[in-house]
Parts: sequence; C-alpha cells; structure tokens
Amino acid sequence: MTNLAVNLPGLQLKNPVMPASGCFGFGREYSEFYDLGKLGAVIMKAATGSERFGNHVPRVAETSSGMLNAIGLQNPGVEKIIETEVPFLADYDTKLIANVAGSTIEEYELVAKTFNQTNQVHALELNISCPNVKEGGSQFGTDPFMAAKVTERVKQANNLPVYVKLSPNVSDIITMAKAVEAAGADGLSMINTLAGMQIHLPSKRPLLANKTGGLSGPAVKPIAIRMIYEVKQHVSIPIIGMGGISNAEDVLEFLLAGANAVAVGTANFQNPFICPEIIDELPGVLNKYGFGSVQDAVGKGIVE
Amino acid sequence: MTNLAVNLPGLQLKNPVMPASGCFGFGREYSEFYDLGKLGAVIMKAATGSERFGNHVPRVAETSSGMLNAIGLQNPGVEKIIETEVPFLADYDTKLIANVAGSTIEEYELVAKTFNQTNQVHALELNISCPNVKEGGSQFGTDPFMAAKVTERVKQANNLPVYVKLSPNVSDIITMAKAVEAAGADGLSMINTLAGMQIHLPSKRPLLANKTGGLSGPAVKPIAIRMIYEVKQHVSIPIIGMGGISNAEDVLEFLLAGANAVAVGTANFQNPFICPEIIDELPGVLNKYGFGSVQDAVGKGIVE
Amino acid sequence: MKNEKMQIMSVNSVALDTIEMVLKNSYISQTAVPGQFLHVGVDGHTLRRPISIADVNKQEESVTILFKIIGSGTRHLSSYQAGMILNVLGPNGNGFPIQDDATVLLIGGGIGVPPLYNLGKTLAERGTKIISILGFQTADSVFYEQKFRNLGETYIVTNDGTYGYEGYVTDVLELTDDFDRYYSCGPVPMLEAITAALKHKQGFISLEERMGCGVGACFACVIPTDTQGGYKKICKDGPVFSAQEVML
Amino acid sequence: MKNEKMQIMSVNSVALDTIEMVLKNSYISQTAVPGQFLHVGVDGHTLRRPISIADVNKQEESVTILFKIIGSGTRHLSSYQAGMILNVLGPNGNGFPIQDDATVLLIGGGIGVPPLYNLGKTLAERGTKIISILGFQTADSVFYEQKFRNLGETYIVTNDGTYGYEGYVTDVLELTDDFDRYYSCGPVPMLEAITAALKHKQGFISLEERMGCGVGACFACVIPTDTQGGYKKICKDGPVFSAQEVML
Ligand SMILES: Cc1cc2nc3c(=O)[nH]c(=O)nc-3n(C[C@H](O)[C@H](O)[C@H](O)COP(=O)(O)OP(=O)(O)OC[C@H]3O[C@@H](n4cnc5c(N)ncnc54)[C@H](O)[C@@H]3O)c2cc1C
Ligand SMILES: Cc1cc2nc3c(=O)[nH]c(=O)nc-3n(C[C@H](O)[C@H](O)[C@H](O)COP(=O)(O)OP(=O)(O)OC[C@H]3O[C@@H](n4cnc5c(N)ncnc54)[C@H](O)[C@@H]3O)c2cc1C
Ligand SMILES: Cc1cc2nc3c(=O)[nH]c(=O)nc-3n(C[C@H](O)[C@H](O)[C@H](O)COP(=O)(O)O)c2cc1C
Ligand SMILES: Cc1cc2nc3c(=O)[nH]c(=O)nc-3n(C[C@H](O)[C@H](O)[C@H](O)COP(=O)(O)O)c2cc1C
Ligand code: FES
Ligand code: FES
Repeated sequence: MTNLAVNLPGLQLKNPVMPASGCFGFGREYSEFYDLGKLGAVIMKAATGSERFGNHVPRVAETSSGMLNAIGLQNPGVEKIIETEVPFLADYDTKLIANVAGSTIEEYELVAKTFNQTNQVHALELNISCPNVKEGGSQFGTDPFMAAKVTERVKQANNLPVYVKLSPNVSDIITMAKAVEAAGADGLSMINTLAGMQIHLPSKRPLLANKTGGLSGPAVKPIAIRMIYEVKQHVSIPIIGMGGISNAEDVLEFLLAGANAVAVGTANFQNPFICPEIIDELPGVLNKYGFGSVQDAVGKGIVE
Repeated sequence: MTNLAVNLPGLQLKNPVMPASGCFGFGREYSEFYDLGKLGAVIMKAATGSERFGNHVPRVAETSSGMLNAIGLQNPGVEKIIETEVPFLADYDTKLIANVAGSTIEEYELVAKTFNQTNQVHALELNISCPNVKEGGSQFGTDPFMAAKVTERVKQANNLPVYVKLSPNVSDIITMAKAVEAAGADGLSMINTLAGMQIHLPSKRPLLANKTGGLSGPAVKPIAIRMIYEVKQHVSIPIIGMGGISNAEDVLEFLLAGANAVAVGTANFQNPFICPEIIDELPGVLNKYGFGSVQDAVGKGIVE
Repeated sequence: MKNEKMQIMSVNSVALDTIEMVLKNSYISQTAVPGQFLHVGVDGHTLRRPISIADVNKQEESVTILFKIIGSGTRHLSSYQAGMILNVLGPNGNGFPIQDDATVLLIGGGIGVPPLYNLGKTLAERGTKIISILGFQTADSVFYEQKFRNLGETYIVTNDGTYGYEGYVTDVLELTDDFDRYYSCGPVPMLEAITAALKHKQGFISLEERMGCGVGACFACVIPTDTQGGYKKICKDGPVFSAQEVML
Repeated sequence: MKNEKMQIMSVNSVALDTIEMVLKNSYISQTAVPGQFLHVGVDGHTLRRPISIADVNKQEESVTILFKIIGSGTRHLSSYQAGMILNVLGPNGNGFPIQDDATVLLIGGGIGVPPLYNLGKTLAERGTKIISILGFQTADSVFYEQKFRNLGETYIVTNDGTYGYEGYVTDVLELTDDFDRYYSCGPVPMLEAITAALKHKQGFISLEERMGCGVGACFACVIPTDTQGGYKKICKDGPVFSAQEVML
C-alpha cells in the first residue's frame, strides 16, 4: 500500500495535498462538494489584524494557462476568523493552516499571537509575498533582512510552527530562503504569485482595478519547480510546494523537485473536486514511477 | 492609412514587428517561407567573441502555454557571423539588430567593436539576461551596477545604438532599467526569458540537460506587460517589447503598456508566417481600437 | 449547486453574435430558479464563464442559455456542437425573489435579457401580468422578441433606432408606470439610470462581475453595499440584489 | 518544405497505443522522400511534434504517418478524426540517401519502424532486395509485419519474447550478413549497439531529438559530430546521418 502520509512540523498529514490560501476561502463553499476530511490540510484565506475590504473590482483576469488576481487580502480580520471560520473547519478531520498577513511587523505579530490563542490551528503560513497590497506583503518578501526580521518576530510571538511563504518576484530566491530559515522558520511555502498585468484593449487601461495582479496557474509551474529545486539544496526545513498544480503528475514533479507537501490553488476554480481527485490518483502515479510512498519521492529529482 | 512606421535610435522601421533573438537563427530558414523585407527588423541569434557550442541536449521542453529553452548561446562567433550571415540578411530591405553576448565585459566589448566594423548592422541588442549560461549573461542582468558597467563599456566600444535586453528574473526591474539608461543605453529590450525547470518523471531528473531553462511564450506575457508598464514610467528611452506575443492584439497590448516596437519569439515555431501575418493584421487592430498609427498607441494604456 | 455534465441538445444563432444553447441535465433543470446562472467550463480556459439560465423545461429536463460572443471563451463555446458535453457548476447564485404581484416590469439590456425570460415565464404562469422593455444596440442584435410578447406587453428599443423605439430603455420607461415591482438586468450604466429613475419603486437588479471560483470562495466578485466597506459576493449573495442594497 | 494543411483521410489503431493516420496533401505527397518528417501542429500545444513519413501514395496524393501515444501531444493527436485538418510543416529534413544496392538491411526499433517502410518500399520498387529486422517491446506493439514481409525477408523480435524472436534486434543481426548497406531507426541505445556491431558495414541512421522550430533556426536539436564541438542539426542536416558522421 502506498503511504501518502507526511510528517512536517506541527502537521502530521494523512496526505500531502491541501488547497492553497485564497483559493478556498475558509472551506465552507467547497465543503458542499466533498468531505474536507479528505484533505491533508486546509490553508485558510489570509488573515490581517482587522477587517480588510480589499481592492476594487475587477479583481481577476484570465491569461494563457493562468490567471491574475488582485483581491487585496479582503478578510474579516483575525478575531472574526477565529470566531466564525476556524470552528467550522476544526470539525473536519484535517489539519488547519492559518495564512498570516499584515502591513507592519506589529500587525503580523498581532495576527500570529491571536491565532496562538486557539488550539484549533496547527501551523501558520507567513504571507510575506502578496503582490497585491500597497504596504507590507511584498517589501517583506523581496528584502532578505526584512523577511528575516518579520519571521523572527512572528516566531517569538507564538508557539505554532511557521511556514514562510516566499515571493517568486526576486533575483535570488536562495538568499531569501536561507534568511528566513536562519531566522527560525520551520518550513517554507513557495511560490506565491508572480506580479503581472493585463491591459484591456477596449478601455485602453489595465484590466484589474489594482492595475497589477498576481499570476498563478499552470503558466507558472516551471518557475515554481525551478525555485523549489534550487532552494531545496540550500535549506533543511521542509517545503510546501505550489504553483500551477492541476493533477497528480504535477504533484510528483513538485515532490521530485524537493517539495514535502503541496498546495493547489487556481485549479480549484476549474474543478472543485481537484484536491480529492488528486489524492485518489496519487498512489497510482507514485507506483507508476516506482515510488512506494510520498516520502520516497521527495527531492529525488535533484541530480549531482 | 494606418501608419505603422516607428522611428527609434538607429532604427527607422517601416513597421514595429521583428523576430526575437534566438528564435529566427540568422533568417535563412524563414526566408524560405516569406520575403524578410516585410519585417520591421531582424534580431539575430546571440553572437559571442568566438564560436560556442552551447549546452547538451535536450535543449527545449514544452510547458503550459510556453516552452523552456537552454540552447546556451550556440553560435559560430561574431566574425563568422559577419562574414557569412550578415551579408545574407543585408540583402533584404529590413533593419538588422545584432544580439551581443559574452562571459566577460571584455568579450562584450570585443563583439560590439567587431559589429561596429560592418556598416550592415543598424543596432546592437546587449544580451545581459541569458539565463542559460554559467558565466556572464545573468549576473550582468540582475546586478544594476554590473549592468551599467557593461552598458557603458559597450557604448564606448562602438558607435551603434545599444538596446539593453533586460532579464525579468529580478526583484526590481525599474532599478535595472534606470541603471542602464544612466549608463548610456539608447533603448531597452524586454523581456528575456524567466528561469524555469521541468522535471521528467520517467527519468526522475530535470528534462533539460542544463537543468534550468528560460521560459517564453504566452505564459509569460502578463509578466512582460507588467514590467514594460512599470519601466516606461521611469525611463525616457524607447522599449522593444517581447514575451508571448502571438497576434496583433498582443502587439497592441505591448504598445499600450509602453513598448515602441515588438519582437516575436516562440510563436515563430508554431507558425512560421507569424511575423508577416501580424504585420498584415496590425492596421485593422489599431483602427478597431481607435488608433491611426503605431506611434499613437505607445504608452496609452498607462493610467494616472 | 453541483458540478454537472450537461449534454448540448441544440445550438442556434438567434441574433448577431448571439447563441442559444439548449442543455440537458436532470439536477439543474429540476432545481434552478429564475436569475441563477451556470458557471461553464470552456476547454483551454483557466476560468469558467458565468452564463444566466434563460429558460428551463422540467419535463424535458433541459436548460436554455443565451450568450453573446465577446472574447475567446464565448467564441470557443459557440463552436461547440449538439451532442457534446459541457462541464458546468450550477445552478449558482440566489435568483430573483418571486412573489405574486399583479403586474411586474422587466427591463433588459442586451445580453442581460436572458435571465428575465425565465423569470417572466415563471411569473406569468403564476398569474402575474408581465410588461417588458428590452433594449438592444441595433436591429441585428434583437432576440426573443416574440417570446416576450407571448408573456405580455413588450417594448423593443434600439440605441440606433433601427428597430422599435430609438434610444435607451429609460427613454420608454414613462410609457408604463402601472406596475408593482421591476426586475432588471443589463450593463451597469443602464442599471444606474433605471434605479435612479425608479427610486420610488421596489426593484431587483442582476449584476455581473468577473469571477474566479463562482461559488463564493475567492472574493473576486464583490460589490460594495455601503461606503463603510460592507460588501456582498455577486456569485453567492447575488447576482440578484434589491435595488437599494448595493452601490453601483 | 512548406507550411501545409493536410486533411485526415483515416485514423486507425494498428497496435498498442499506435495510430496510423493517412493525410491528404498534394505538395508533400509529390515532394517527400523516404526518411523525411512532418512537423505537426497540435492544438493547445506550443511546440509542433515531429513525425516521420511512413508511406506516400503519389496517385492518391496521400501521406501516411504512424505514431505512438507517448504524452499529451500524441494523445491529443490520436483523438483527431477523419475529415479534420492538420497544420503541418513538411517535408522536413534530408531523408535517406538512395542508391541501387543489391541488398539492404532495414533495422527498426518500435516507433522507429515507420520511416523504414517508406524507404523499403521505394528501394524494393527500384529492384533492391530488402531484409528487415523489426524490434518491438511486446506482441501487442507489433505493427506493419505483413507490409514488411511483402517487401522481403522479415524478422520480428520482441523484448519479452511474446512474438517472434526474443531479445533485441542485435540478437538476430547474425542471421543476415549478406547485405551491402543498412538503414536503421530506433532508440539511441539500439542505434549504439547496431553501429558498434556493424562497424564494418556502410550504414545510415535516423535520429530523434526534442525540437523547437523544426526548420534549423533555433539550435535546439543538435548532435555532436566530433569531440571538438562540431555539430549538426537533426531537423535540417538530418534526421538521417551516416553511421560514422555523428557521436551518439
Ligand atoms: C452572473 C452572470 C450572468 C451572466 N449571464 C450572461 C448571459 O446570460 N449571457 C451572456 O452572453 N453573458 C452573460 N454574462 C457575461 C459573460 O459571463 C461574459 O460575457 C463572458 O464571461 C465573456 O467571456 P469571454 O471569454 O467571451 O470574454 P473575455 O473577455 O475573453 O473573458 C476574459 C475573462 O473575463 C470575464 N468576463 C468578461 N466579460 C465579463 C462580464 N461581462 N461579466 C463577467 N465576466 C466577464 C470572463 O468570464 C473571463 O474570465 C453573465 C455574467 C455574470 C457575472
Ligand atoms: C525526426 C523525428 C521523427 C519522428 N518520427 C516519429 C514517428 O514516426 N512516430 C512516432 O511515434 N514518433 C516519432 N518521433 C517521436 C515523436 O516526435 C515524439 O514521440 C512526440 O513528439 C512525443 O510527443 P508527446 O506530446 O506525446 O510527448 P511529450 O513528452 O508530452 O512531449 C513533450 C515535448 O517533448 C518532445 N518529445 C518527446 N519525446 C520526443 C522524442 N522521442 N523525439 C522528439 N521529441 C520528443 C515533444 O515533441 C514535445 O515537444 C519522431 C521524432 C523525431 C525527432
Ligand atoms: C484568487 C487568489 C487569491 C489568493 N490569495 C492568497 C492569500 O490570501 N494568501 C496567500 O498567501 N496566497 C494567496 N494566493 C496565492 C496562492 O495561495 C498560491 O500561492 C498561488 O496561486 C500559486 O498556486 P496555483 O498556481 O495553484 O494557484 C491567492 C491566489 C489566488 C489565485
Ligand atoms: C529557443 C530560444 C532561443 C533564444 N535565444 C536567445 C538569444 O540568443 N539571445 C537573446 O537575447 N534572447 C534569446 N531568446 C529569448 C527571446 O529573444 C525572447 O526574449 C523571449 O523568448 C520572449 O519572447 P517570446 O515569448 O515571444 O519567445 C531565446 C528564446 C528562445 C525560445
Ligand atoms: S467568484 Fe469567487 S467569490 Fe465570487
Ligand atoms: S529544431 Fe530548431 S534547429 Fe532543429
């Protein structure tokens, strides 16, 4: 029997597949399609210190094999999330990861601290890489010094394992990864979206109200694979891989590149059952390529 | 009548469309499909100081809406190119741009100087952004200081207008663009490919012999548009835009984002007639969206 | 709402660039209410396309949609042929609130007309008197005129006057003041004009926005409900809102 | 070489995951020589797929290709039906050198067999005696056996021994030493073994490599010709090389 289990800091996962932050809300909508207990974990939509209303619409655009989004971290705020969303998800037999965002180090700390008070969240994903907000987010994600600092402070502020979500919009992803590892990150989550834009010809202006948005979907998969492959050789903390995954073969490609587990984002919009379908198909794909377990495949694509 | 002409340093173009470097060899093969005199210009495959044999095969892979390449600057060397390739292209009624590559500043200088000796080349494209070679190329493309230095030295070494080809694999494209503008660049060419990777499941290793390769094609278009849009607002030199162009609407999108002319790469492989077809369709597309000339549309998508 | 396969029964061009497709599906035909939409998968496209349900035939277990060819997704969809299978999420959204009024006014603009047909038919069956004002760009774009006339009094308006009244739907609003409620769907400028002109009336409008998930999970399709940052999701809380509920 | 449209005349499954397609096109059918290939566009795929010409019928202006379903491109291609149009560059590459030998040996491995059929047929018509050794993985993969038998003496080898001889094509090479020249196409390890075993013979091999342009412009498909960095382009200088010309 193929063993899908993965054991990561704070996350004893029955399988390595989880919906990516922002593409699954807080699970309610997709719980109408299937039992969320099938999932290895759920990563919630980003939480900030207080309620955020996000960017103006349009917030999404379609691109070749991908999409742009500029939601702008709309969320009801960490306390409301703990009150109304976490208990709903906690009823399912799955692990829960909270995506932590903010404009200042203090806000990140506050959000992390607040999640620490509930015992229903198993890990934090520190979102220092959202390209769609004016403050915070991406400046933390492109400067290794700032990234290390916010990681350190969030680690101090809470007891949960922290997976730092890296931005791909950098010249040197290895330096970023090493900086947050040194600052105490328990794991990495990569990649967030690539900053992109679409211009709407009839109106002769950027289609998204925010002008730029984050590119996701199959279009970015080669970039994600390259970054994970490079980072894996320089860090020893585990990696949750994502970026364009849409089937079980893609999952194996991420595992071979060095991911320990994976998240699926954009593909949920095309197929609401994508996560359980991938989980069902994964044993067959692992076997086909000669692996007896998920663990066996991790990093096996790295040569020399 | 819709005016397609574009007047750039050294390049009085009858239309803004040219094949991108590396996707058109030195024109011979595509000259069997159509008269190269239809093209605004031709950008030749990269030239280095002496002959280069490039990377091992496989050198290309297919991705969702894109491809990876790691040719590795294979070329017969600048002198051989001037001897055997330039005269062939000079026979056509089109402008000729030489793509200049190297491992050291001295090599870049040498190549530029050598092209200066022929009067059949109208401009240089300074390739500081090739992700597929161990030395040179990308370190010049990600460090603004190095980029400025090589630009300055190449400008000193020759009298031709120099278009610096920027790498998208950077945290801050605006700083790169400003650095080379300050160093004397006559124009920018953007974007080169994004570093990516594909892992071949049956062999459990990177598919490309070079492991990583450069991602091109429609998948990267939103990234190119975003970068051109951002850079346009901070430089006053013209931009040759490229990255995923596959039809005349795409060309207009690049013009609106701020490109003054465009190059078409990967799309040649799907449709060898893509450049002349785009040139034929461009007037209709410009008219449809209310533009009387190419020049009218440049930068018109930039708001606020 | 479920993820369903729908077999295409027929594909017809009913006006300029306007396609009518009849789709077979038991679950959606039995459960859909007027104003709901289908989130339609189109091969080779990352995002699904939201298209309103224009008609339902419970006996034949069929659902009719009407769409205009706008961009690459609808263009590709228009090339699908009878016998092929669509992958659809549906029925999505809330739908129009139904009530037994004496008379209702339906105001549709362009490709906002389809959901009003299903609504009008449903209300007419319940004995409500239907008055319809349908606006189109030009004569070639007019569709479903006879179907609406079968439901009741119908005014056709074209922007260029090539058919029916010339101008905008608001220009003929004065012809009909005798109704209890109005329902409207169409471009935002039209909805703004209508909600302003009919401030004194109870009305419901159906909105469009670019969507990601189409099910309420991604926060792509929000509409403000007040100036304090309140918002609703068009895909889940809508697409139908009371005219006073949202800020256009 | 031109960019041509080819109408699909027929699609047949001739062995496990192996499809035979007959395509109609005047220019390519009249100009193609054995060993050349088509660079076939597949919807939704960035790169074209190189597929050898397996047979030509000049009277009917048709060209036959045979391909194995390997990945997404060939899988999609296998779903195309008769009547549909393929966008093709062709005929590409150099082709096998043709000469009036008394006897030639054809050695094909798997999906390397198809170009040898067109070659064998052409040589047989010119009076050359044809001996064929065809290797396949297993009985289910065997195709075109009778067609080759019609050309002459034919040995079938399967790796697992489920049909014909068991083993590799090299295992049966000793059965036939009486030939002037050999032509081979198949996986690289097979070509390595053959060129080593038949060092004393004149031979031509057809190579495969991942391609970009397929016309010689992108430098994707090179093969070294010596240890000094000499190289040839498989798409343009090849795919056929003399056995001594390239370094496998
Ligand atoms: C609730 C709802 C109901 C709708 N009902 C109908 C209908 O019955 N008939 C009909 O013809 N159209 C309807 N539309 C509009 C329809 O969704 C768009 O015309 C269609 O998505 C355009 O797709 P495209 O690929 O042709 O255009 P493209 O411009 O190529 O599409 C690019 C992206 O933008 C989105 N998009 C573009 N225009 C719109 C729009 N007006 N609204 C929402 N998303 C858009 C597309 O879905 C896609 O994600 C409805 C929209 C909504 C939100
Ligand atoms: C000159 C030449 C002639 C050929 N003739 C035939 C033939 O007659 N019948 C046949 O079945 N196959 C033939 N092949 C191999 C055929 O091109 C590949 O099997 C096919 O491209 C695989 O495409 P895919 O989408 O199924 O696989 P994928 O693995 O999904 O393809 C991904 C990419 O890799 C390329 N690729 C994968 N395998 C090969 C390969 N072996 N050679 C070259 N490119 C490859 C594809 O073209 C594509 O660009 C030939 C190859 C060459 C170079
Ligand atoms: C609509 C949308 C909203 C997103 N919101 C968030 C978010 O709130 N926090 C975050 O860390 N990442 C967010 N992301 C990024 C995804 O979690 C993921 O990193 C990225 O989309 C790449 O994966 P994919 O290609 O599978 O979508 C969002 C992505 C999308 C498409
Ligand atoms: C096969 C291949 C080879 C390339 N070789 C070069 C090169 O020699 N020099 C260079 O500056 N860019 C090179 N490029 C990059 C292209 O010129 C272009 O910047 C990039 O591909 C984006 O455009 P596209 O998406 O239209 O292909 C190459 C691209 C491809 C696909
Ligand atoms: S489209 Fe995702 S919330 Fe409405
Ligand atoms: S495939 Fe481009 S040179 Fe051969």
